[in-house]
Amino acid sequence: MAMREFAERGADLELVGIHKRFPGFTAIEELDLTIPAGSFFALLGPSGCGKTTTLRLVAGLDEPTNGRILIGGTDVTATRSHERPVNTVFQSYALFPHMTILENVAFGLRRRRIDDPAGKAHEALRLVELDHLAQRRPQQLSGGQQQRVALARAIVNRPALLLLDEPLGALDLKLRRQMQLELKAIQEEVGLTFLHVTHDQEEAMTMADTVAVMNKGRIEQMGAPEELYELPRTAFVANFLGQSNLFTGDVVGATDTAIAVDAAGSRIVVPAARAQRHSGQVTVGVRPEKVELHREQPAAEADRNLIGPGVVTDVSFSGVSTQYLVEIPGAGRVLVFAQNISFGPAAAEGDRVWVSWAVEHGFGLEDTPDEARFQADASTSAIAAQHRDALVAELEEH
Amino acid sequence: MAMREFAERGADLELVGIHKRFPGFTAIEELDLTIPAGSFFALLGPSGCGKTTTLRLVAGLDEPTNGRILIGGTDVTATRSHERPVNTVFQSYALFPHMTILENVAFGLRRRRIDDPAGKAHEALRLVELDHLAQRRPQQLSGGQQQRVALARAIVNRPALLLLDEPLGALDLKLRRQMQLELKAIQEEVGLTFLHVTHDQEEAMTMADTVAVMNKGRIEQMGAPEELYELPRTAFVANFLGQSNLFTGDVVGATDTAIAVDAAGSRIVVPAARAQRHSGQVTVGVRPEKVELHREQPAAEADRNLIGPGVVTDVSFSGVSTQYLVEIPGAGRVLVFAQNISFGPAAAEGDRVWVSWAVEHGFGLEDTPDEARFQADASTSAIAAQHRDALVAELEEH
Amino acid sequence: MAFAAFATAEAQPQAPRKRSAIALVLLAPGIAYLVLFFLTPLVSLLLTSLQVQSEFGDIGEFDYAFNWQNYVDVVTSYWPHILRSFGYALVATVLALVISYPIAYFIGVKARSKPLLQGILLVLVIAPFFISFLLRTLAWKQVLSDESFIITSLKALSLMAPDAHFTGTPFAVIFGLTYNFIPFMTLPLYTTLERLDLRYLEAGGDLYASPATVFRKVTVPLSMPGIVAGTLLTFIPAAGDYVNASRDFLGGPGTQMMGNVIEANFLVLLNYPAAAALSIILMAAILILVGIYVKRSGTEDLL
Amino acid sequence: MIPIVYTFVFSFNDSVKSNIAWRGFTFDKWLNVCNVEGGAVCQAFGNSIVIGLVATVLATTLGTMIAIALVRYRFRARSAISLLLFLPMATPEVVLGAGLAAQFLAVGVPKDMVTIILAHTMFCISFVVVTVKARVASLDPALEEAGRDLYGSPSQVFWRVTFPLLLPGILAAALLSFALSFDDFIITNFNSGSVSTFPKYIYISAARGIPAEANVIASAVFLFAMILVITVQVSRAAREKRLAKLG
Amino acid sequence: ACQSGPRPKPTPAADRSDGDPTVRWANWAAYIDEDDDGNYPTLQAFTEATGISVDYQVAVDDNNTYYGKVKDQLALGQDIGSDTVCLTDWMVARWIRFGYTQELDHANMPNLANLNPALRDPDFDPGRTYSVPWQGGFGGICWNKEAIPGGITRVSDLWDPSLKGRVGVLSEMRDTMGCIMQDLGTDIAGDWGDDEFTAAIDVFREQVDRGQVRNIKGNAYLEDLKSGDTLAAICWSGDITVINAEAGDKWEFALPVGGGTLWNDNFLVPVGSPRKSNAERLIDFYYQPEIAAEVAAWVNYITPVEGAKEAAMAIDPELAENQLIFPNADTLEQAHVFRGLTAREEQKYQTQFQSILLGV
Ligand SMILES: Nc1ncnc2c1ncn2[C@@H]1O[C@H](COP(=O)(O)OP(=O)(O)OP(=O)(O)O)[C@@H](O)[C@H]1O
Ligand SMILES: Nc1ncnc2c1ncn2[C@@H]1O[C@H](COP(=O)(O)OP(=O)(O)OP(=O)(O)O)[C@@H](O)[C@H]1O
Ligand SMILES: NCCCCNCCCN
Ligand SMILES: [Mg+2]
Ligand SMILES: [Mg+2]
Repeated sequence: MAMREFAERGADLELVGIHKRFPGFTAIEELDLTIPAGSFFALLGPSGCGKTTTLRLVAGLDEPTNGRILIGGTDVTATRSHERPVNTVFQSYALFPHMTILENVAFGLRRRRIDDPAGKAHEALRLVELDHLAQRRPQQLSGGQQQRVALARAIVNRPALLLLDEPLGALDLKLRRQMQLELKAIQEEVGLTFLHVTHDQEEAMTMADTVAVMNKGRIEQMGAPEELYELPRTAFVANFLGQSNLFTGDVVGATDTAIAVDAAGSRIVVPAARAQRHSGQVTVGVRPEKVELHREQPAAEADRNLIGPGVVTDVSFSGVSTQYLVEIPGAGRVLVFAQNISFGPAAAEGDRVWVSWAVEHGFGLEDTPDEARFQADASTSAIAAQHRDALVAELEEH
Repeated sequence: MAMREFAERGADLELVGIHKRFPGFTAIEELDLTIPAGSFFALLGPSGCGKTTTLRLVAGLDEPTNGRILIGGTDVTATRSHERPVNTVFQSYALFPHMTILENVAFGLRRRRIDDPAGKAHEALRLVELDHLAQRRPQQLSGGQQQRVALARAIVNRPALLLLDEPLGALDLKLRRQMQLELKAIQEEVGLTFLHVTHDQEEAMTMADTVAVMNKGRIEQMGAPEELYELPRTAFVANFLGQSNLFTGDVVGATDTAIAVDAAGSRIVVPAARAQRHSGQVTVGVRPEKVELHREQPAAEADRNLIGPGVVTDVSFSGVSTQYLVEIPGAGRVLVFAQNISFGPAAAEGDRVWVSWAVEHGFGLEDTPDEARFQADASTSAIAAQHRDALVAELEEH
Repeated sequence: MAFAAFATAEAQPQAPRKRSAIALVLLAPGIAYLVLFFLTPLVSLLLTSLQVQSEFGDIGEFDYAFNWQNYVDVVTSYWPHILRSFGYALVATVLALVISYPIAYFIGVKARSKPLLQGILLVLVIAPFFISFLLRTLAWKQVLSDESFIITSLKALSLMAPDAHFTGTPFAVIFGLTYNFIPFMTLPLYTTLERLDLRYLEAGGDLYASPATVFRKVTVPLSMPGIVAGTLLTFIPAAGDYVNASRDFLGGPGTQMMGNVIEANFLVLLNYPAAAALSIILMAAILILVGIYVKRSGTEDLL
Repeated sequence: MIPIVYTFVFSFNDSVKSNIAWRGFTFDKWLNVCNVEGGAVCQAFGNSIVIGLVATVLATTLGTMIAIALVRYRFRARSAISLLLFLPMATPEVVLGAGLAAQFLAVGVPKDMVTIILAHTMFCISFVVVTVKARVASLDPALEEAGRDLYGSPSQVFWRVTFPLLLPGILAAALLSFALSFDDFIITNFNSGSVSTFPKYIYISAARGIPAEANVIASAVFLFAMILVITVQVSRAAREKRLAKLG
Repeated sequence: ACQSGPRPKPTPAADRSDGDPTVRWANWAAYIDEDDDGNYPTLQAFTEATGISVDYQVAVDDNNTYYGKVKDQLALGQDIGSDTVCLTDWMVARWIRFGYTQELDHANMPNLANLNPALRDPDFDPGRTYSVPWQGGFGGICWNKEAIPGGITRVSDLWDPSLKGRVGVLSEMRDTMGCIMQDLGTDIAGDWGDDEFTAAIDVFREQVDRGQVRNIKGNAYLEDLKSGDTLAAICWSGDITVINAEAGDKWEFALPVGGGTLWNDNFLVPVGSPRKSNAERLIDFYYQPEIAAEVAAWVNYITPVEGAKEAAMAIDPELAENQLIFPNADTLEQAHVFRGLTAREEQKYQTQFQSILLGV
């Protein structure tokens, strides 16, 4: 059967109406997703939002409560894990502790009786720069090295669809960037389909063709990285993917091209095309790197929003850029990033400043304002914990 | 004794000629360090470089092979751990699994028979926003919550010196930033001395008054964050603290104010004050955010270094900024960061470009060029693993 | 619970500590105890095994000597028992393993999500510990005696030859050994299987291994420490057991094991040197077998 | 299971001497356990309990000390000591029993409760070490360090941190010791002299038919243990449930 | 196990009987009168008569295994947990040789006058200084009447293929070998040697090897008869009456055609016992003819007490005719005493015999 061969090219993945309920907890609400063959797809989301669950369904390690899974057009919903042309790089690596690194990597090849498993395994190990450790056991490697072995063990099978569950989480920044480049190269070279789960937004954005942001078992928004970043549709996405300055107010004027919002006295104009809703109370925002800081009140310009004055409450140097926190009465806190092209901070704590940005950089959210709070801590992980407890209790009653 | 009291202010910490040898492995070569009372000191370095070891020596959990440790001017080298006015937030939290959160936090207070331990513990828990979980056990908390408990358990003792070993490693970005602000607030409010170990450069730079970069058991460079970032003295620091473009070549001209280096045909000028060495073969560098990208050859300017043309080999969008990788024949790869103020990339893959930066932004390293390779993987952790094997073998012979 | 006893210490790399007087204080009493009550007897057993019969002594009187001939004698007279002991113990161990593995797997893996069921099953496994094993063995003897309901119905159904019987046969002894040592096999298996990380099994499936291959290539190797601990805890006492094979319990004259021979020489024939020599042989043989086994299964650090 | 059920059922047999054939149902045996043969069963049972308890305390104490030392300190004789600890487990009971018996005889120690206790302690130590060692090894040294860092003196750290954390392991070891001691026959048989223990009582009476009273005692022990374990199990489940609700 | 050379004899314990009205008696199974409730009527009578309570221990299954259990304590002169034990002549001889018994005070045992004169001066204990007979008996054959309605008459009938795997023999060498040797025509009381013994051993081994013999046990052979595991066996005369009473009238005993064995079991007081005089009073009690008869009526063994037969007449005339209890000369003619063995012979023959028990 086809399984005996390496995949020549990636396969489409299609999830249709997927729903996954664990006893007492619904992990995936209603998921429809198509990932075209050969693309690099990133699934991004906070802890506990259902990313791993999604991958497990695709890999066949769990069964969906409802819905169908198609790989390369074939319905595999009922196909067992070891018969799917899918490999996974597990979040926990799951390297076999009783085998050497080489045996680990060759495991899948041997199961499919592919020629020269050892040779191919060595090659995969060279790719992740670990061939010199082929004879060690997993316990003898550092976390980062283990992660690379897990990668090699999956890649070596050239699966039509590769699932990566936080494959780089344990690597330090340096190595992480390097592995990102290599992963990308492998994917492009072989044309495989990658489904990559991560909580590192920068990783998702730099690597993927398409990014989906998941929250509480649903996909909130999906698209090309720049698109998502430039035009977040919900407060959740606006704040999960990078940081945003958000302002809420009523629409006080709308033309064909723009809407104007009154945010506690400051008038903020957003291009109509970049705003999801054009009337009523809306939330609008702008990215901190798009905001400019002024020590003196600048002249008002038609194509710039200007608010202030406010007071700088915090300045912090982060290397590449300096971050300013400006407290503006009415508008709240505004975050400003300024790339450190010249020396020394542009403003100091306590300075009186104005902030401005080009109208074209603003965006308007779809959320109604009462949804528009991004709760950092009462996040899905806390909710998940509660649900798990409820579940345990439920189980024990039976 | 003084231990019965809360520290009223931080204490100086002085390490004099510290040397720590484990059987078969020297973890700390020769360490001299003074941390003034009330300051926030960050120790930064790659895995296995000796950060935790340093903290353990200060806490009295290990003894230095040589050297003296002074806290608040008193030599504590021979003082036992529980008698030092020091508390530690352990890298692994080390919460007592058999006690509730509250009992954990009150443990140190009770040992010193301080009044109203429970009340004070509750207060500390409120500080880290976990008072509602006071009756749980550590196993019932998430990693991030555990870390905050560890923090509370140390802070509640108001030690003259607080040692923090990667106290925020398990937190997600959002919570991490929040805890950083709180830590900083606590430190400033009480005026304690903080010795903070981290491998997150951004964290070190945003929080600390002084940052020390450690490598292989030595401190490579130490200073205020901006200073370190602007003027790294070694290739290690230049690349560990942010990223750098480095060029090696002979000094071909030197005036009082500047030196000129010939890097494979490109002439690069660096201010003499910013160069550690002024003759022979030297390595000079510039930060990627200081570099500007030109689609057309700009006119040469006296106060700008200009190299090129080269080809853009990679463009990646990371949200706040876009990163370009430019391959310039002779000079090698140059990394350029451009803050995303306007839409769309300034250059595309394959474009022919020039890069330039202001002379005043360049820096010259102290390293001789053969030291100037930063080896990402043959890092201290691999070396440490080897040494540990050797050590085990040695022990077993006895 | 007691089953933790069979847990194999996870090899956790720990910072080596310096030598200390505390270590001595901690070790001294226990080690002295073992030297006094284990090592010394062993040495005197060794000396006894070399004694000769007193020239004009009465029955049971011996003199110290260096008579290694005793070893030759006992091996010549009792080699069938030596083989039988190890044979029975081996078969019983294999049977116990075959029976226990599925039980332990079920309790440790399948019942993992149902703690109450898991607890109850475990209790059932250790239940035999609480009824004296002699009583249990006697109960079997009664239940399977020739006139018992089970045997007579087997005979009536022609599942057993009319003149066949159960007690007194090697089958009965092996049956008894297997039954009595099943908890010793199940518990260590359970403790390893309980900690078996299911993600390895998933990874196996993900890498194209069928469930049977996953079992062979992943589950079994990963539960090796439990298998080794269980087989040792079963094999060693089984090889030295004399209760099951005893003629008063499940055995007969054709099923006597080394333990019975040692007992007979010690208590009936009063031939202490022979008994001692046999003991030493039994122990040495077990040590050698265990050594080879543990080496081959690569679990030396268990010891 | 069959033997257990059999034992239980026959504890109600209205037998006179040997308890082989079913002769009718009676509660008498349960009511008058200690009344046969001058209470020999009960006395044997009592001896077994006392021996089990004392041997358990001794073996658990000595074994725990060794386990801590083995995991926490490095010393020269380590491997020799490990061997010395493994040997008793690898030695068949006959050999242990016979060897020790010979030794007591040579030294002229009279065999009584004390010799049984000494013998039981000996073979229990190794099991305790194995059990507790696993626990000590999985104990994070950082916890003790945290204790010291938080102003705990060495003894405070031991009693407030180390000991409570080792406790489950120690209890498991104690339980195992008790079970091993209580059910031991072979070693006891060689070293007990005329002292009777429960297994020995059964072995001896096996020759002439075991009185139903033995079944009564065994069944009672069994029931007691089951009730204990199930209570612990259920109350733990209940506690977890409570905690879960709290969360 | 390590003493070398002839050992010093242990010193007898001091007698504490006065302050301690108890006595512990170790005996064989089915060897005393016992009622349906498990009480021992004659012992109750003894306690009533003397105020001494008795701890009656059914602790002897076989002479050798019992000796094996207590020998170490005896050698040290320690209390073995019994104040008097009933063992067979040859074993009693060994105890006396080793000094493991206490000298009896005949003054405390006036009823000893009733001792059968034939038993007064055995060669191992002239004048009965150390031992006093309890019961005598025959070793012979027995069978399950339901399974073998035709019965059996000789030892070789046990080897009949129809009984394969259902035959029990005794672990007492003298009874088992004695019966087999006589079946082969050897006079066991006479001057036989290795050849005769070996010939019998060969027969015995063959039967064990081919699975004819199911089991070889001490007094526990009764359990096998009762459970049905054995249908025929070499047994002790009185036991059969006892199990018939206990488990239905199913079995029958006979002296085999070739001849059975004859033996005596004797009271003795172990060196370590601190209650010698209580033991003596117990012995004395059983030398009252009425008491002896009452025991005999139960156990069906040969009583050594003169006058018991007369007393038995009073209870049940049929009893007095029972050849197993009051054998006449003809009956005695069919049974013989196993000749005495030297220590070397004992060791040699026991080893051969044991090797069969162990299935070599
Ligand atoms: N077997 C299960 N039974 C009940 N709930 C479960 C089970 N497995 C997962 N969940 C819940 O489903 C939700 C989704 O879990 P999942 O592992 O997919 O999260 P994730 O997005 O991968 O998070 P992370 O980034 O932390 O890995 C979580 O809230 C989790 O608690
Ligand atoms: N007890 C020891 N014996 C031998 N070597 C040791 C011991 N403890 C630490 N080391 C070695 O000393 C070096 C410094 O270790 P340390 O724990 O201080 O590193 P670190 O800088 O804290 O690293 P990380 O960031 O990974 O926590 C490492 O190479 C380590 O392997
Ligand atoms: N049930 C009483 C049997 C007594 C047997 N005595 C031993 C005789 C040895 N020849
Ligand atoms: Mg996940
Ligand atoms: Mg560290």
